[in-house]
Amino acid sequence: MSRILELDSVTMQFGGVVAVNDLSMHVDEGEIVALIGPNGAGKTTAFNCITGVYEPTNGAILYKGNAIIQNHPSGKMKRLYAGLEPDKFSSSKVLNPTPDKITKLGIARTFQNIRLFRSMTVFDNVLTAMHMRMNAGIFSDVFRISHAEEARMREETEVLLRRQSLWELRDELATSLPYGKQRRLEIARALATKPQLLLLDEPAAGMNPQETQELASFIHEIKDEYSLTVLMIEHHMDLVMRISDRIYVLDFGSLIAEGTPKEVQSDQRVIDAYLGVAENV
Amino acid sequence: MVDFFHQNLSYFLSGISVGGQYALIAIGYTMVYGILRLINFAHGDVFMCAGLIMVYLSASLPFAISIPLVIAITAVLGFVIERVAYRPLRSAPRMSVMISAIGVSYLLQNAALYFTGGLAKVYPEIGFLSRSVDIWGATTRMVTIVTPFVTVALVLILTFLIRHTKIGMAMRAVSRDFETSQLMGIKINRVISITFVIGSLLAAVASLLYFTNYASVTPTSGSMPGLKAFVAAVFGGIGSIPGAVIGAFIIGICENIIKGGASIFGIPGSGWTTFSDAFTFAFLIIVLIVKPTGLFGEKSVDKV
Amino acid sequence: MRKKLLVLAMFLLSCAVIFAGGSGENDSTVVKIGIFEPASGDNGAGGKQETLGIQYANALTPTVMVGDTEYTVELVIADNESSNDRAASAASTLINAGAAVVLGSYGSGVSIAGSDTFRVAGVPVIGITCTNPQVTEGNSHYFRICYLDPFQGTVLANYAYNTLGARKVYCLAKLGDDYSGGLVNYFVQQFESLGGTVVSETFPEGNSDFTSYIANAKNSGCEVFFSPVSTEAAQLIINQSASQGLGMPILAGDTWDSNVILQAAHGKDVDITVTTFYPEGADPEFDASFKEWVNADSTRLSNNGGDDTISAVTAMGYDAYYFALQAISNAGSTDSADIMEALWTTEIDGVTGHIALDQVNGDAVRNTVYVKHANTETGGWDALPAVVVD
Amino acid sequence: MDREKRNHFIRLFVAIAAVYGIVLVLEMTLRPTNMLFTVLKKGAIYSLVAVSVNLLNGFTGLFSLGQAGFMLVGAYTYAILTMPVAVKASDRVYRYYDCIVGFDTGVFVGLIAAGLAAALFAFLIGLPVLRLKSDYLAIATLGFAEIIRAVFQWDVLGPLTNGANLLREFKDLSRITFPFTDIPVPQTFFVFTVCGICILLIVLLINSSYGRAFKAIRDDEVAAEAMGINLFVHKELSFVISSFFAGVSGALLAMFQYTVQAQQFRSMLTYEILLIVVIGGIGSISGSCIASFLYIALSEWWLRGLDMGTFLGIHAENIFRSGFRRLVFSVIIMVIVLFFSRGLMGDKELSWARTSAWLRRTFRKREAV
Repeated sequence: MSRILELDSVTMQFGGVVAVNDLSMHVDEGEIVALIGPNGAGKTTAFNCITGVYEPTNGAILYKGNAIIQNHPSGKMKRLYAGLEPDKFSSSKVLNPTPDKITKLGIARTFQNIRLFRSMTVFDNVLTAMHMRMNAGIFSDVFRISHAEEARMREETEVLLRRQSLWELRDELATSLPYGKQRRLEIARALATKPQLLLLDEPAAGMNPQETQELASFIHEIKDEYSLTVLMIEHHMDLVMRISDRIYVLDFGSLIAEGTPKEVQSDQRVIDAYLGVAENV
Repeated sequence: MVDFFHQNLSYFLSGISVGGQYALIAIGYTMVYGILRLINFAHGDVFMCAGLIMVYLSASLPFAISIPLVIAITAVLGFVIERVAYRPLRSAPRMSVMISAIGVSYLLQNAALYFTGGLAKVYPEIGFLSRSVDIWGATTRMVTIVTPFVTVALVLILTFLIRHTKIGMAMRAVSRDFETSQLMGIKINRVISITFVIGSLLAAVASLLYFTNYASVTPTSGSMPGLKAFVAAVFGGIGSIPGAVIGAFIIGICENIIKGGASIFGIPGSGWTTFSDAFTFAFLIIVLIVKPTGLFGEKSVDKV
Repeated sequence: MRKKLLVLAMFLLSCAVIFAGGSGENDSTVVKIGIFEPASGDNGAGGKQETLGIQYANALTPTVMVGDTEYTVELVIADNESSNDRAASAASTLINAGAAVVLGSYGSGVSIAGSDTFRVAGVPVIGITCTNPQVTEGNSHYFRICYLDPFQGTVLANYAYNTLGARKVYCLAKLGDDYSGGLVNYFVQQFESLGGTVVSETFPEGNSDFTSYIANAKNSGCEVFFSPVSTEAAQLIINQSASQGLGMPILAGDTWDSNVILQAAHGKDVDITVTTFYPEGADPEFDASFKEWVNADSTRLSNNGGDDTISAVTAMGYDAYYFALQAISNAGSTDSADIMEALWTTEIDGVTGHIALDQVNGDAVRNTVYVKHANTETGGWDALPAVVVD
Repeated sequence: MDREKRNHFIRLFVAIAAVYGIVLVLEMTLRPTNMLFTVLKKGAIYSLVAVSVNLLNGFTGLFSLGQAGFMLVGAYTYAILTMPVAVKASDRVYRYYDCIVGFDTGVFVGLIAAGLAAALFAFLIGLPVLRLKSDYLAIATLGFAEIIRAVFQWDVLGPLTNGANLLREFKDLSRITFPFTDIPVPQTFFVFTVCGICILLIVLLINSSYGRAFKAIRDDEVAAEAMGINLFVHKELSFVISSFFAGVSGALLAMFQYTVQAQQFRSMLTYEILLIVVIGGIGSISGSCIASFLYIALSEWWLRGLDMGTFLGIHAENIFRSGFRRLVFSVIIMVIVLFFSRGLMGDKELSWARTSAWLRRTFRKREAV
């Protein structure tokens, strides 16, 4: 098993607030890894750092062993969080790709607060995600020289939608779907970019127990079918415990525990910091 | 240095004076934007209307009555515009509201065009303000001297209002977070109306000063000062009152220095003055690109 | 529902307008004369005064004999808004209304901009006070009854150099305005050839702060301030130069011969000299009866700027109307092409002098420029000796 | 499904052919000075620029206010390129045409060059500006349009742009002939053809994969980016393409007016076009077209009487005087903006099915009454 994703001392600071503090973690190929923690622990911020939405204050992110995001410990804000080993970042280059470049590498994501393309149908939502891998320039596209490419994309979209049992709803407006279907569509849309690593941000939020049940098997299915690695943020503890291979626990931006579901469940710090808090809420 | 300043005093004087007038208009833009996130394109035309109203009123009334009346009518005009053209679109997309603002601007200009018959109206001379004075060798009008003081005084009063009164607090809350302050029981509509009234009041004062200086009012008189004031507001960081004021003074002075470019710096050629308006925008674009939030604007982080 | 109402309203409106426009057009004894003048914008004041002259002439002589038939003259007015981009559509309005011949416009820029629309339609135009050579140059449908800028510019430059004794002049034109730009250009040519120097600047559209330009003129040591701009800007310049103590004579061209200028200068410390087409008092009979006509109606009075001063452009408008009538009766037809043909040889004796056209561009042959000085105490014009160039 | 699609295309084709046929017939039969042609020509030109604005504002969600600037670039490029060498070289007094461009081109080269020049300007302006968000983008583009205008009026560029003065005697609409002949091209038909082709290209673009990417950016920038759509590249593409067509329409406007001057391309022109887009419905191509014809017809033709003393047969010189037309017109616009804020068409397109359904509904209601 090889490392597909690695975070090395990633720190993200907004003004005076440290959202993610010196986070180091890794995901191996073929795993399902969960990132848990109470609200505001910095999980989504970590996702945003990985996908290039935010530029981390410090640290590096490696994909398949290559640095994709890396901040050299120089500059005002960055020096503060250079950590104990500033030599670790030997390269003087600052890598900061835009989110689309990260997606092109093979990392796709969904969003906590569903972000579908509002004005488009279910079909077009997925079709649009195929645009990235389209093999045609704008001229051949506009003049319909590349209609074979367009046909291929439509075909693949159809396959994907049938597989997600959304085909019957293809002409509906995406935002008119029920909540669970919207989540599903978002996953289908992410899959359309042909990712190797899928980041799911609270996929089960707002679902009832039965839907959650279905989601668990669904994640397993797509993982096998598309040979994916999955990193997810989730609050539903039974879902997390059931499907994930390993778990990272964040609290106040810092990593407090990691390990298999069993190990984490029995970790006293997690129970104190996370489960304890969660119960009080 | 002193010599240089002395020689070109008249440019600085008119720069400061026009800057003060822009500042008063700019406050109206910046406050409305701060609260509604709306570029109120009609604000410059409200300013122009104030000028026209003064022309018509002063024909039959003494200044002691007509000046307060002009200020009051302009405030009402601002209130009515918000009520009629912006409030119904509160939940509409932002572009619609902006278009509505453009529409109001168009309407005010055309109404002015119709009622004035398309001719420039001569602004009345307000005795004291119109008098010529000599300062250190430069002849100018009293209003030039008075403007910066009036501006600073009004800004101080306004800042006090916003800091220390209940309605000022409400304004700050609304500009910080529209929805939450609504939930907290602030009467949004009242706050917005008051913002428009204050903006129009200041525009009316600005029009008194501006038109006393330039003496004629046309239907399009408001568009250039309006645009410049708006640029000043953006430059200073839209939503920030001190920012708008400082931005306005900088733009006013720079503009006049450019107009005097040939004489001040001894650079020949008539091309300079062509750019006195374009310069304002070039300046703005540079600011936007280097520091998109302006001098004093607050940075906002998109929530993902 | 709303949308349906909207569509219905649009439909009704369009039908109504189309039918209303279609009716009452073909009265066989009516000849239409188009008035292509600004009624708003920079040159609105001047355009209105010029239109008044035409309307006055029309009130005096509402008919014309074509062959043996008496035709009624109907005036069609379109406002070109002093704006070059509105000129074309105002011109098409006139053409669409069936104007056989068009008079106008005040301001050279709009005349040039509208010219091609008239050319394509084959309608002759008589320029009244558009002085830029470009208006008539190289075309056969645009005529003109006033003198040209090279002539006026030369006279002004001579006046500044010889009479005022200036050696350095400050010139201010409006950016992109053919009239002021052109006149300044000819002025500069002549003034420099006389041995003087100039400082030349332009101000952009919508500018109302002239204080810096005035300061420039003072600082550069100029002795005369030459700014043949529109009356709109002129008011501002007069006002601001009075309050800033300009301290030098202001010189301008024919646009400034307007009561707007007199009103602005009244009681102020300014020294204004202008050149013009017609001095009030040159034809007392015309003056008296025109004043009576203007005073009879409040709209006319306000269109004339609020008093009964006679602007040169009014007299020119008056002459232009008779010139057009003469051409129509010479042509013996109300057809545009015939009138265009006849215009080349038309001559009249108008209140502004004898008008005949040269055979090159169809410009009037004029050799007299009248000079006026603003009397800031009485608020009237003082006539200075006219300049006659042979 | 396929048959339905084919029928749809056939109907569309027939409708468009009919429009062109009618234009051609009208042009053969009516007097060429008829106001109708002014409206049709100007309406078509405004349609093109409105559609190009719609591509940017309506489909890509970029709030740009720079269209007037790009029209100016197009108009000037066209005028300078197509002005005959003889005119450029002619020795005219008062700085008319001492043009440094020593050649002239045909109409089509001129039109395409106009578009390309505008696109080039857009490309350069887009580099810094497109990183800005919503209102700031609007202001910056507005500013750039003003700067372009000032540059074109600059004295120093006089030999190229004729300073701030009018440009004329280039190949305007009255001077176009069929290639290799002296037969003049019917003017309105020519404008319709050029605008039609351009709008067709935009429609093709909008319905392509790139068009979907544009819409995705409009709907949700973050999600679009997460789906691998490079925001900057696509925004720049949309901006450049939109400006290309703005440039072409600027050139057409110059041809239509016979003369062109930088002064005309003020921000008011951009506002006017934006109003048309909103009246037609943001995101609706057919809406933009319909709205621009209505807009031009109202302002240039139907309401003219309000300025000239007589309207709908009512004669009242004191009310219907100069300026009243524009007053009434702006009131109409306010009413539309306030009460029909989604515009005539919303974001829907005009289609056979929708029209016939609408007609059926209307008639049924009438029968019921």
